[in-house]
Order: sequence, then C-alpha cells, then structure tokens
Amino acid sequence: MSTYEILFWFLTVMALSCALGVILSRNPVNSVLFLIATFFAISGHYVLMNAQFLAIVNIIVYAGAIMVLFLFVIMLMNLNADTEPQKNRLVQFAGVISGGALFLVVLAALRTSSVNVLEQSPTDIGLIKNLGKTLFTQFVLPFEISSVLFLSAMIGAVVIGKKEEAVSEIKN
Amino acid sequence: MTNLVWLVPLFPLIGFLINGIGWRKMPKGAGGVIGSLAILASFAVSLGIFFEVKSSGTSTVVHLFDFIQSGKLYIPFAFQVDALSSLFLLIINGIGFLIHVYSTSYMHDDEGMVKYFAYLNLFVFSMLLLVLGANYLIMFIGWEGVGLCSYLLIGFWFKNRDYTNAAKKAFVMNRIGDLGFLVGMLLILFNYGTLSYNEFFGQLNGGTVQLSPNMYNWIAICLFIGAMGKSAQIPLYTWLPDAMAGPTPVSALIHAATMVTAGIYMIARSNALYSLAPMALNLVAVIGLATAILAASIAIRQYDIKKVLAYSTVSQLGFMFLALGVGAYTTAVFHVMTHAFFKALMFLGSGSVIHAMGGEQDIRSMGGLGKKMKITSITFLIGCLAIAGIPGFSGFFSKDEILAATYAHSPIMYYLALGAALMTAFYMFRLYFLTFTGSFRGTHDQEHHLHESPAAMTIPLIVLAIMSVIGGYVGLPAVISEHHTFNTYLASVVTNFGHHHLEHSTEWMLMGLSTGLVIIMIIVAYNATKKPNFKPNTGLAKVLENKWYVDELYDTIIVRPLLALSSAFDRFVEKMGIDGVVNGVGKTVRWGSDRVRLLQTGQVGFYIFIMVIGMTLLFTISFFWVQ
Amino acid sequence: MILTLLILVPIVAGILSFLAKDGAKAVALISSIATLGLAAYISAASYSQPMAWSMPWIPRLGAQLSLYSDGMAAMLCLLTGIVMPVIFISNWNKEVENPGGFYGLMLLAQAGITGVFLAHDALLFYFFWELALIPVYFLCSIWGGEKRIPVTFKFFVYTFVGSLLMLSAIIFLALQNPGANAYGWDNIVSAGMSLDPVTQQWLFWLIFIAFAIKMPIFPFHTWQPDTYEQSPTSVTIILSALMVKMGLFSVIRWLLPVVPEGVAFWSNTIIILSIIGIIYASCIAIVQTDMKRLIAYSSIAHMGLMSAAAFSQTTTGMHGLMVQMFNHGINITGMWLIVSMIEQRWGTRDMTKLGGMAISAPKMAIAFVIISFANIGLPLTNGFVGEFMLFNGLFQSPSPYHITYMVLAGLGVILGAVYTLNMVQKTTYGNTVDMTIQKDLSVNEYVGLAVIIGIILMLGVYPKPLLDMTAAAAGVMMP
Amino acid sequence: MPIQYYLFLSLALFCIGIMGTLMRRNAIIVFMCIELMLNAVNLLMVAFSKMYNDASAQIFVFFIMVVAAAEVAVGLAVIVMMYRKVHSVDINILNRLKH
Amino acid sequence: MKAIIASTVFGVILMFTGLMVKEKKSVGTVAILLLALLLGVNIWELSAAGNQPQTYFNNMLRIDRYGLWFNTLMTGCTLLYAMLVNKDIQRVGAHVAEYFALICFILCGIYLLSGYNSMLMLFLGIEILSIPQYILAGSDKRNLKSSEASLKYLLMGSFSTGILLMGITMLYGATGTFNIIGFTFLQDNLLSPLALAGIIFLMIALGFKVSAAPMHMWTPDVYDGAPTPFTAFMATVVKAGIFVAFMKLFSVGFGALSSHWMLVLAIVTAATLLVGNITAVFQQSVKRMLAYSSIAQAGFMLFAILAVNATAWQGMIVYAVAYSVATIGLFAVLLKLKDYTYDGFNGLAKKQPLLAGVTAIFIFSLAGIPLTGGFMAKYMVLQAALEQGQLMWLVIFALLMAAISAYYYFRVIIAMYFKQGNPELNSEVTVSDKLLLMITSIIVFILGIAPQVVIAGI
Repeated sequence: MSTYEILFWFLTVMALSCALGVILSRNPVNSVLFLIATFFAISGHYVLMNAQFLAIVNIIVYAGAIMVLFLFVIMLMNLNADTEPQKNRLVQFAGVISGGALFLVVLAALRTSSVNVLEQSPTDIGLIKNLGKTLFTQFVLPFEISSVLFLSAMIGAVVIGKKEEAVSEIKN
Repeated sequence: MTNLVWLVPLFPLIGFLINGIGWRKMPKGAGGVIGSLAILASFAVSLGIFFEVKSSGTSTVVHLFDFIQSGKLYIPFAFQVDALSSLFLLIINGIGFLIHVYSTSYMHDDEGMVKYFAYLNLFVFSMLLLVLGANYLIMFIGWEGVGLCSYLLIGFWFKNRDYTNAAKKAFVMNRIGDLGFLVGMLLILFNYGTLSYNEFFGQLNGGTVQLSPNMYNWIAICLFIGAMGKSAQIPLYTWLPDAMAGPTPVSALIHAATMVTAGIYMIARSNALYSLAPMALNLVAVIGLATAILAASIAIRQYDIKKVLAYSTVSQLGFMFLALGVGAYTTAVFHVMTHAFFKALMFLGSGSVIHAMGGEQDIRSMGGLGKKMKITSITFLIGCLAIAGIPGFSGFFSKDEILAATYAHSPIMYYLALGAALMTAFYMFRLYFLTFTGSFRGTHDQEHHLHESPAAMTIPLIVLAIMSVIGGYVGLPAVISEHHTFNTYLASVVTNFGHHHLEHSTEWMLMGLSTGLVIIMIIVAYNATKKPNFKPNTGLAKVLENKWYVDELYDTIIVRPLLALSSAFDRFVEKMGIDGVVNGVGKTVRWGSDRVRLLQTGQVGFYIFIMVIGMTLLFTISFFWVQ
Repeated sequence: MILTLLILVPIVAGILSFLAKDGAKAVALISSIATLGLAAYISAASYSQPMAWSMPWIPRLGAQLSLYSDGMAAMLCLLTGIVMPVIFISNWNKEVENPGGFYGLMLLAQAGITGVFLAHDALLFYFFWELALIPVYFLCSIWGGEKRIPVTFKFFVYTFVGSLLMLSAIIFLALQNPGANAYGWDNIVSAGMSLDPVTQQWLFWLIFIAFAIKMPIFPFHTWQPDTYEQSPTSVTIILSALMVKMGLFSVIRWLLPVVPEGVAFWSNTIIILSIIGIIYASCIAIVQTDMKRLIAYSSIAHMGLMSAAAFSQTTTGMHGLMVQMFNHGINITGMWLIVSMIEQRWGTRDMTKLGGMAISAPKMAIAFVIISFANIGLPLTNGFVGEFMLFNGLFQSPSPYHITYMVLAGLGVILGAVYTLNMVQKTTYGNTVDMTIQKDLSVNEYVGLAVIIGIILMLGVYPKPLLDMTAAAAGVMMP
Repeated sequence: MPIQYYLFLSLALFCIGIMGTLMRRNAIIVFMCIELMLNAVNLLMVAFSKMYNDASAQIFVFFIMVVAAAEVAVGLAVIVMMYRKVHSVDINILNRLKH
Repeated sequence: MKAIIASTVFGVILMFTGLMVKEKKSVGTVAILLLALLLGVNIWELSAAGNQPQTYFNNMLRIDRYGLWFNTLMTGCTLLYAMLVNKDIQRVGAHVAEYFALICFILCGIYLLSGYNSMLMLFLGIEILSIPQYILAGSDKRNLKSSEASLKYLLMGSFSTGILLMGITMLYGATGTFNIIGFTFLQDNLLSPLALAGIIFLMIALGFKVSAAPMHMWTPDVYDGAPTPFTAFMATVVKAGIFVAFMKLFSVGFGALSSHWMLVLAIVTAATLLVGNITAVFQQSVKRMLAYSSIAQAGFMLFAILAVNATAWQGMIVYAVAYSVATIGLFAVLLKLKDYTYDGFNGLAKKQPLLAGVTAIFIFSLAGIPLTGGFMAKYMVLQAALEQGQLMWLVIFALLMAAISAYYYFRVIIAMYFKQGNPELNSEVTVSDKLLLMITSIIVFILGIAPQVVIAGI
C-alpha cells in the first residue's frame, strides 16, 4: 500500500466525514469550519493529481475568501446552535432517503463505466505556466466574458445591498 | 278529355288558394260559392273522363313533371286515369259537391266559414291526388294530404282542447299507418326499383324479378298497415269516433264517404299484389271481420247520434275489408260506393237534426222529430233501410254480395259477418226510432225551435236518398242478372281472386236468411225503443257503452309508458347521465387543479426535494427501464 | 376569384359595421344581400362544373389558399346566402345593444361558415372552422340569456376539443405525402386512402368526433339544447341552420372519402348511434315545455336521420342528405323566427303559458303551422322529399339490418308528429293569451317568413332544381 | 487509482451536498451545501483532466470557482437583505408565495 | 460576435448613464435608444453573415445564421418590451439604469447561448443569464415577496448549476472534450453510462431553467413574486434563449442519440403539460396564471426539442417569437391594471375597448386559436413532433391539454367582455401605449397568417 494510496484514502475519509460534519453539525460556525476542512481535503486530492496550482487557488479562493465571507455573514447575524432552525425528523429523513436514493441510482448506473486507471506519472499541465498559456490563448473569450458576470454580480451587490426604505407589503 | 285530367285537382286547388289567401277579407257567401263551384267544375270534368273511360275501357298515364330523380330512383308526378280512379273521381266530386252545397247553409253562422271551405277544397284536392296518382308516392302524397286536412277540420273549432286533441290523435294514428305504408313503398322500391303501378304490376305478373311469397306477404302487410290507419281498422280505429268533433258535413265527407275508404282503394288498386299474398289477404279478412263485429257491438250502446254513425262507419269499413280479404275486390269497391251514398246521407241527416236541436247530439233528449222535420226523417229512414240491407235498397246488393263472397270463402266467417250485419240493422233502427218517433224528450225551448232545415240542406239529402235507393242496381246479384255492370266496368283494372260463384239455390237461401233476420232485428229494435228508459248501463252494456275500454287500454299500455320513458330520459339519462359525464370532466379538472395546486407549498426545501425525486426517477427510467 | 369575394365581402362588411355603430344593421343587410347574389351566381355557375381558385400560402408547410365549389358547397353557400338576409330582415325592427358589435360578429361568423363550405385545403378548412366558432361564441355569451356564460363556455370548450383532435389527424394525414400542396384535399384523400385499415380506424374517430360534436350526434349533443336555449335567436338560427350543416358537410367532404376503410368499419356503429339519437331526442322533445329546447331536440333527431343516411353509403342517401341539409336549414330558420316572434310578443317560450295564436295573430299562426308540417316532412313541403330519399338511402344500405334501421328511424317520424303537433296545439290553439304587444306580423317579419314558406312549398312541389344541383356531387361522393 | 474511485467520491460529496440542502433550514448552510456540490464537481473535473491529461478541464475549474464566487456575492447580498427584513435566515418562513 | 461586444458595452454605458443622468425618464429613453442600436447591430451582423456557420476563438463560439436571426428577433422583442413597460420599470425602484444594464447583460447571455460551441460558454451563458435574473427578481426591495422570490430563485438556481456542472463533467469524462461537436462522435450503440448520465443531468439542469416538470416548482413563486415588468422579461425572452441553447445541445450534440433520451424527455414534456395546464385552472391571479401558463407553453416548446428535425428548428423560432410577443403584450396590459385577479378585468371591454381587444388577441394567441401566431407556433412544433414519428400519443395528449388551457385563458375574455365591473387602472393609457399594443397585436396576426416572415430569415 503506497503512500499515494494511504494519502488517497485518508483524504477521502476526511473529505467525506467533514462533509457529513457540515450538514450534521447544529452550529453554523462549525458547519463553516467543517466545510473549510473539506476544501482542504479536496485540495489535497488536487495535489495528488498534480493540480498544484488549483490546490492553492482552492485554498485561497474558497477556504480563504468565500468561506470567510460566509463566516463573516454568520458572525454578523450571530447565528449559533440555539438560533439554528431545525427541520422535523421526518423531513430530514426524507431528505436523507431521497439523496441516498439518487446516490445509489447514479452509482448503479455508472458501475459499469470505463475503468481506466490514473497512473501516478507526474504531469506538468497543472503548472501555472501551462495553465496560464491555455487560459490566455484558448480560453481568452470566456476569461473576458466572465468579466460581464462579475459586472452583473457587482451591480447585484449594489442594487440588492443598498439600504432602501423600510419593508412595506405592497400588492404584487 | 283524359289528358285534361290535371284540371280535376286544379279546380279545388284554385278554390283553396282563393279562399285560403282571402279568408279574412272575403264575405262568407262568396267562400261557399267559390268552394262549391270549384268542386262542381271538377265534377263536370270527371264526368267527361268517366264516360270516356267507360266507353274506351283503356287506362292512360298522364305525365305532368319529374318529381324526384336521383340516380336510378325516378318518380314522376303523373296521374293514372282508368276505371277505378275515374269511378272514385265521381264519388269524391259528386258527394263532395253535395256536401259543399249542404255546408254553405250548415256553416253559415260560423265566422270561419271561408277558412272552412278552403280546408274542404284542399281536402278534395288531396283526395283527388290520392286516387289519381300513377305511383305509390303520389298516392302517399294525397294519403298524407287528406290526413292533414282531416286534422285541420277535426280541430276546426280549435278553441276546444278536446277537439284539438282528437285532431292530434287522428293525425298521429294515421302517421303510424303511414310508416307502414312508407316501409311498404321502400320494400317495393328496393325489390323492383320503381313505384309506378304499371311497371310494378307488370313485374308482378310475369316480370323478370321473382320474389319469395314471403316478401309479397310482407309488402302487402306493410301497405295494409297504412290502410288500417287511414280506414280505421283494428287496432288503429279509435281516432275515427273522436273525429266526430269536426263539423258534421266534414264527418260526412271525410270520415264516411271518401277519406276513410282510401285504404280500400289502395288495396283494390294493388289487387295484383294481394292476389299473390294469401297470408296478407287472410289477415285483411280477419281484421276486417273483427272490426265489423267490434264496432257494431259498440254502436249498440252509444247515445251520441254522431258516435253511432261513426261506429257504424267503422263496422261498414270492416265489411269492405272483409270483402277485400276474401278476394272480392270489386264487391268492396261496390260497397264503398253504396256506403258513400247512404252513410253521407245519414250524416247529413244527423247534421240537419243537430242543426234543428241547436247543437244537441244526445239521442236521449230527442224523439218524435219525424213530425217536425219530414224530409230529414224520411231520407234518414231510407238511409237506415239501405244500410240494414232491405232488398231493393242499394245497401242490400253490395252487402249481400259481400256476405255471399264470404260464405264462399268460409261459412264461419259468413255467420260472424251476418251477426255484424244484424247488429247493424238493430242499432240503426234503434237510432232511428229514438230520434224520429215517439215523443220529444228535450227541453221546451228546444222543442220550440224545432224546424225543418233550409233547402240548401234538404236538397242534398234528397239527392243522396235517391242515390241510396237506385245506386245498387249497377251490381245486381248473379241470381237476378248474369250481367254485373259494375264488375265488368272495373274488370280492366281489378280482377277478383278466388271463385265466388255459388249455386243459385244457396244464394237465394242466404238472401232470404239475411233479409228475414234483418226484419226481425228491426222489430226487436222497435220494441226495445217503444218505451225508452235510460237507466245507467250495467255489465256487458256498460262495457259496450265504454267502447270495450280500448282507449283506456291504449292510454295505459302506450301513452303513459311513452311519457314516463321520455321524462326518464330527460331527467336521468340526459341531465344526470350524459351531461353529468360532460360536466364531470370539467369538475374533475377543477378538482385536480385544486389538489395539484397544493403541491406548491412555498417551501424551497420541498421544491428541491421534488426535484431530487424527479431526478432519481428519470435516472431509473433511462437506465433500468429503457435498457 | 368570385369565390374569395363570397368570403371577403362579409369580412369587410363585418369590420365596417364594427365601425358604423348604428348603421350596422343596414351594412349587414346590404352585404348579406350582396352575398346572396354572389351565392346565386356561383350556384348557377357551378351547376354544370365545379369552380376552383387557389394561390400559394405557406409553401414550406404545404398549405395553400384554395377554394372549391361543387354543387354541394354551392348549395350550402346559397343556403347561407338565403338565411342571413332573412335573419337581418326579420330582425329589422328589433333593437340590440351595441348593434355594431352584434352585426359585425354575425357577418364574421357568416364568413367563417362560408369559408368552411368552400375551403379545399385542410389547414384552411381548420382555420375557417375555428373562425366560425369564435364570433358565435362571443355572440352567445354577450347577447344571450341569463345562464349564457357557463353554457356557451361549455359549448366552446367542447367544440374546441373536437377540432383540436381533428387538427392532429389533419397534420398526420398531411405528413403522409409532404409537398407544396400537402394539405390539398386531393392529397389528403389519397394519403388517407393509402393508409392501412387499422390506422384509418382510429383516424376516423379523431376526425369524426369534431364533426359529431358539431352536428351533434347522440352522445355528444348535450351542449346543444342549452346553447340554443341561452343564445339570442338570430344566433340560434346561425347555429342550427348553418353551423350544424358544417358538421354534416365536413363528414361528406373530409371524412367519408378520406378514411374509407375506417368508415366501412365504423359506419354501423355510427348509424346505430344516430338512430338511438333519433328516438332518444324525439322522446325528450315530447316532454319539453320550452319551445327552444323542444326544437333543439327535434333538430337533434333530424340530424340523427341525416347522419345515419350519410353513413349508409348509398347514392340516394347521400343525395337526399344534401337536399335535406338545405331543407332543414330553411325549415329550422322559419321555426326559430316564429319562436323569436312569439317570445317578443308574449314574453315567454313556455308553451304552458301560451295559446290561441290562431286568433290573436292568425298570419303568424298559419306560417307556424305550415313550417311545423314542413318540419315533420309532410308531402308537398320540402321536408318530405329529402326525408323520403334519406329513408330510401338508409333502407338500401348494404348493412344486413337495413330494414330494422329504417323502421326504427321511421319511429322518429311518428314521434316527430307527436311533439310538433303538441307544440302547435299548445301555442296556436286553445284560448287566447294576451300579448304584450298587440300586433300580428309586421311587414319585415312578413317578408322574412314569406321567403321561407315560399321556398318550402316551391321545393316541396318541384324539388328538381335542388336535386339536379347536387346530383353530381352526390355521385362523386359515392363511387 | 481507478477513475471510479474519484467518480464515486465526488458523487458521494455531491449527494451529501444535496442531502444538506434538503435537511437544513438555514439559508446560509443550504448555500454552503451547494458550494460543497460545486466542489465535488471540481474534484471530478480535475480527476478527468488527469485522466485525459488535458489542461482545459482545470481551466474549467477556474471558471466554476469564478462563477461560484459571483453567485456567493449575490447570494449573500440577498440573504442579508432578507435578514434585514425578517431577522431570520430560515428558509421555511419564505412562504408568502405559494399555491 | 459584434452583438455580444455591443451588448456588454451598452450595458456599461447604461451603468454610467445611471451615474450621470438623474431623472429616470431620460434613462429609460437612453435605454430604448441603446436597445434600438443593439437591434441595428444585430441586423448588421446578420446581413454580414454568410450561410456557413463561423467559429470564433478556437471553437468557443460557433455562430450560424439561425442563431443570429434568433438574436435579432429576441432583441426586437426586448426593444418592444422595453418600449411597452418602460414606465413601469421606472416605477419598480431607484436603480433604473442598472436594471436596463442587467437586461443588456442578459441579452449578452442569450447571444452566447445561441452561438455557444463549448460547454464552458454554455455554462457561462446560463450564469450570465441567471445572475441578473436573481437580482431583477429581488429588485423591488420594498416588497417582501420580491426578495423571497429572489432568494428562492437563487437557491434553486445555484442548485441546478451544480447539476449542470455535474452533467458537463460527466460528458467530459466520457468524451474528453467540452465541444458539442465533439459529442457527435459518441456512438449510438455503445453509449457509455457516463455520457448518458451526463445527458440526463444536463436535461434536468436545462429543464430547470426552462421550468419543465418536475423541476418547475420555482416558476410560479418567482414569476409571481418578481416585479411584474421583470416577470414579463424572464417569462419570455430569457426562457426563449435558454430553449435555443437546450435545442442546440440536444439536436446538434445528442441528436444522433435521440433514442436514448427521447422517452425521458417525452415523459418530462407530458408532465410539464399536465402540471402547467391543470394547476393554472384554479388560479385567481392572472399574473400567477401566466406563470403556470408559461410552464404549459414550455411543454409545447419541448416538442421542438423532442423532434430532432428541420421543422422543429423553425417551429422553435416561431414559437419563441409568437409566445414572447403575446406574453409581453399581455403583461403590458396587466401592468396597466391595479388588480391582477380575474375580477380585475371585469368589464374592461366597456371601459377600455382597445385594451380589451388587444388582450383578447393575445389570449387567443396563447390559447392557439387560428389566425394568431400562437396557433402557427403550436401547429409547427406539433407537426415537427409528428414528422418525428413515434409521438402521436404525446401530440394528442398535448392537444387535450391545449383544450384545458383554453379554459383558463378564456376566463380573462369572459371577465372582460361578458361580466360587469369597473376596473381601475393605475396609469392612464396613453396614445403611444395604444399604438404599441396595436402594433404588437398586428405582429401576432402576421405571425398567424404568414409565419414565413419568421421562417424566411433562417
């Protein structure tokens, strides 16, 4: 059992358990922390697959920026375990069942899919140089277009975020 | 002359149009005059035609225009002039004219007089179509036309709901018969592709198309059903007595002399067919005989003067059908003629009586009218003698011929028929004695008003009386003269079926027997009515008075169930059943909408849940159901 | 070209009368008389050989604007041409609210109906089929009785379902042999005939239900009495005199030739349904007290006889059917006119509250009696000839039970006499009931009825023109 | 490693995310679960890019992150707006719109 | 390509106008001018384009004549929409310029969707389409329903994004490319489960965006809660754009594999028709009814995707235009009324004959009555489905559903024409409004009588 495999299984178990932690922990803050942990595990997988740069970005962008944003909001609303609304057991059960059912069905569907193996041979496609080249040659249009996305997101933040007059239930 | 035949129905039509269009503007008198003149004119033409046909003995078809033409189906609007039709022309126009004249005075006080004459002319027109038509369809046109006119005339005094009910009853019952007629026609058309008499009869005797005798029977029976309706035979006879609701001259013309004999005419016309259909013939005979007896028995216990006459008409029609049934077609036609004379006479007489009594029709409040109204009573007596079959009067000859023919066919039938004849004699003289002899039983002012009718009414009576005496001598029985004028005249059209020639001795014997018994019956009637007492009837008499409860029977077994069924259809099948289903679909949709709508709980979690379930199902289908 | 005029004139006039608020009446009358003239010309012209006109419409989909008028179509156009002016004339002195809308919609309906009779392209036919429906729907729901909204809505949805099913069948057929003229009548027919029997059998129902609802045939008829009862009488005339004929016409033009196998397979079923309908409707008619409902049911009975003959597959039946379409149109128009007059004068249609018309309004009474007898097919009225030929056709049908069919259908004649005479007796005879307005026929009503009765008697005595006109068409339909 | 393992792993994460969205009522947590789903996709994407030895897949992952960031920005803004109004992030109280 | 650039640039310009120009009216005018300009750009590009599809930026985009024509039509609809509801947009909230900017960005997204060739562009296009919608839905901040709609849409939308990405990833796993042309190399007979799973995931994600059952549940709430002017836009142009993307993917990319997904999509279609029509019947608010009816109409548009043939493409474009125009018109009328329930329409024919008249025409079009575009559209997609062959049952089912749809559409007509009432308007109907509405209804008629004007442009 190579280190590679050990690492793989370790990261897998960690990812799954932390993910479960996200959805099971009552306290939102814990959920956030679990999620960050999950991201770390996933980044580990990236490293295993020679996507080093992605791993870093994942840590920085997701764990660093986005999750902090979440954390920030949660703090702002100071949500905690006892303010946390809980669905009744039946609904949660139904959720688990349906999600599990989907999982099993897709699993059963894909059990016979192609079985080629990822060899550990190191590739350099994950390096910044290559990624940058690809990004700015082949994927330059999406790169530019995504600015539109950000623009609209920005507008959204403005339009939605700016405080206006108080709530008043007008029809329609 | 023959090709001028279209004039014959034309005159009444013109009369109808004039009276019909100007019926509110014209003076009453004018209407009567126009009406009568129209009939007179066409009578003149028909006389001409009659003698021409009599001399030549030919039968000609006058083609007017194409009526229906569609593919193989071709029905021209054509008239057939031969011995039979020209004879009927005479009867219809002759008696028609007399009755028109009679009506001018009888209907004089009625505000609808012009309209009345319009209807009357229309009737004559349709009747002429009926007898003149060269194919069954034209006959059918007239057939329904006379039905319409009788409807209109029975319901002439339309304010009275009973009268209009009677009219409706008459029309509907005729329609039932007409359906039979229609089916018969279609059968002929189906098998022979034609409706014209000449082609059809030509096919019948020695044509290319040969059918099973069964088919002949069916056609004949279908046509006979039509005749049942029109000529008031069992089971469709009940409309005729009710038809007495119409004005009396109408009863005389339509419901005694002409229209009701249309059935006999039709069967006589299609004798070639019936001679091939023995089963149908027997049916005709049986029905006729039964009707004769039944109607006669009812007539014994009637008190309404017109009802008595009506039932006697039904019974006489029964005799005619009996004659047809035993194959003596000419005899039937002969009886049609004589019956037309004396029955019209008696109706008109009764009309004169009613006139004098100021509308009273119940013979229980009459009596002794003979003193006040000589002419009426004498002519009426002649009529009674004729119908009772006293030798020397027209009725004797025709009826005796029928009885003879029946005897030749089967003695049992003969005795039954004889019984009916005796009953006829009884109720007729009962009527006569109660009305014209004895002492007056009505109120005083009625008695005060009693008077003989004006000339316009009496002259037709007298003419008809003369006819009812001498009318029979055209057909002397074989024992008296071998030469039977009437049969020889009709021979070109009508050929009797089976043999009716008895030994002279038997024939004498039959004559004697019937005559003797009739005289006895008259005496019995006289005794029965010498001291009239009208206590409520009991037992059989009551049954007879209530016409064997046939109307009630029909009401319970046909009318009520039909109405019940109809309202059941309307209420349950229609509203609740079919419409219920249709509306039910709409309701279901709304209901479903109301339920499905509730899925939209507003909970995001639930929405996603549904979505996930959906995904799972779609995956299952696409992976594990399709493959 | 002149065929298009027959459709365009009403449309233009309709739009005009929308604009011309009170002049609408005049516009309607003029245009309808104009269309009558056109129709007469067309009937005369297509007497000898059919007229046709066509121009490309949507070549990509294989639809084109093509009109075609053989004897049958021309006859029905003539019927439309006669009925519309009669309606307008006899309503001349009646005031409706918002006349512009009323007459405009009437004319649009006329355009649609004429279009249905003339269309020779399946898609165009469907267009007109709906186009005729919409204005009538509006007319009923705006100017109708108090229960009008649900009733006419049911009518609309009901017919809409039918026509949608028909649409699917039409598309299916058009796709069988696509091309620039895929929807042309000839293509549709050839496509349908080339299909295998089973397909034809279910196609038959897809198409037939639309027509069955319009006619209506027995189980699909329940919309009809309510709608007739609720809608204003002029519209009822359009419904029963013209739209009902759309159903029959379409059966002859778009069903019988298209799926012969299906027809052969189902014709007995349809005939039985029709005959049930005859007896059933007649029975119900007997117990009705509302004149409109009674006449509605009697119309169902007549339709039953006609459709039975239509499926009897005999030339005589087909010919009689065509004649009877015209005659029934005329008679029922007269009936409704009288009913509306009665309603106008006595303020009710309930026969138990009526009576004595023969005294209070004799002219009307005479007209009523004549039309009633025409309605029960008395000889020498137009009703008789058609009925006789229908019975004949039914009798000659290849089915082994043809005699039974005919006799059962014949019961309708007797029952018909019963309820019609009931109606006559209750309204015309008996003691007089006071009218709200004491007057007999006014001049315009007189003219309207005179036309109707004139036609009734003329065709009753001398039906030859009508027969000759439709003979060719009948022959074509029944090879 | 067989590619299946990554496939199943990411599927598992994905479905855990789905379960989370179904089980939790806190809008923020739900949102986080959705992020988890996106990451599961990312993981699989990278695995495939390794399999095909193709950089474009990794670029794709960038864009997924980009979009995720944008969505988060808007999403949190909306959530905050909601919170301002109803002082709760419970998605079950969002039921003024129904039926 | 030009149009894409133009739309983004105009969006930015609009944002700056928001800064410069203060009063809303002139902002609206500017927006209309820019949209007109955008339309011009589209037409220019269309006229310049040849018949051969042209690829940009190594196969990121593959713009063909169909897409350009579609863009032009949709831009036209947007222009019409902007002119019709301009005032109402100004009434929604403070940031008019931003709203219009977002609308421009949405158009940009539509252009991407009509011309994408790489799944990445599909993904970005859909996101560019969606994120502004989340914002527009929540733009009426005084109204809690608006915010609720926004949040619901956001949550479910990003959920569906996850599914979309999973689908894309699996397809990538199966084929090793993001290029839809690349998918055409998948063999029909030995299709790897991975690819099929990807297809199903994509179907579900796109189905969500076009609100196909069972992924439709967001639609009524969002359309009901969002400010009415924006509902009008989301329900029409946006939906049409996604439909074209859907169609492009499934008939260009997976057309050869139709035997694998046909049945599933057919079931989805049937469910969509059923749910949409049945649920709409009971609604009391016309706005919400229109939301459900948009689901039902989507069911019909799915026919075009089911039937992979030329008629389907044409039918889709006709349907998109006919449906958009009629719905926009109807919303424009709705915006004039205070009361959005059916009763709010009572007696409109008496008070505002023209308004009622055009409404009736739009309703006819939606219900698919002949002579209106709606009929032609339905008719063409159904014909396409029948050409495809095995879908007769679905067609008949759809037609029965159409009959049901008549039921709830005609309730509006009944209210307007046959019922008495006095509907109050919240803004007077100006001459320009009337003119625009009449033009709109004339367009509806033209589509109904001569659909080739739309087909010809392809």
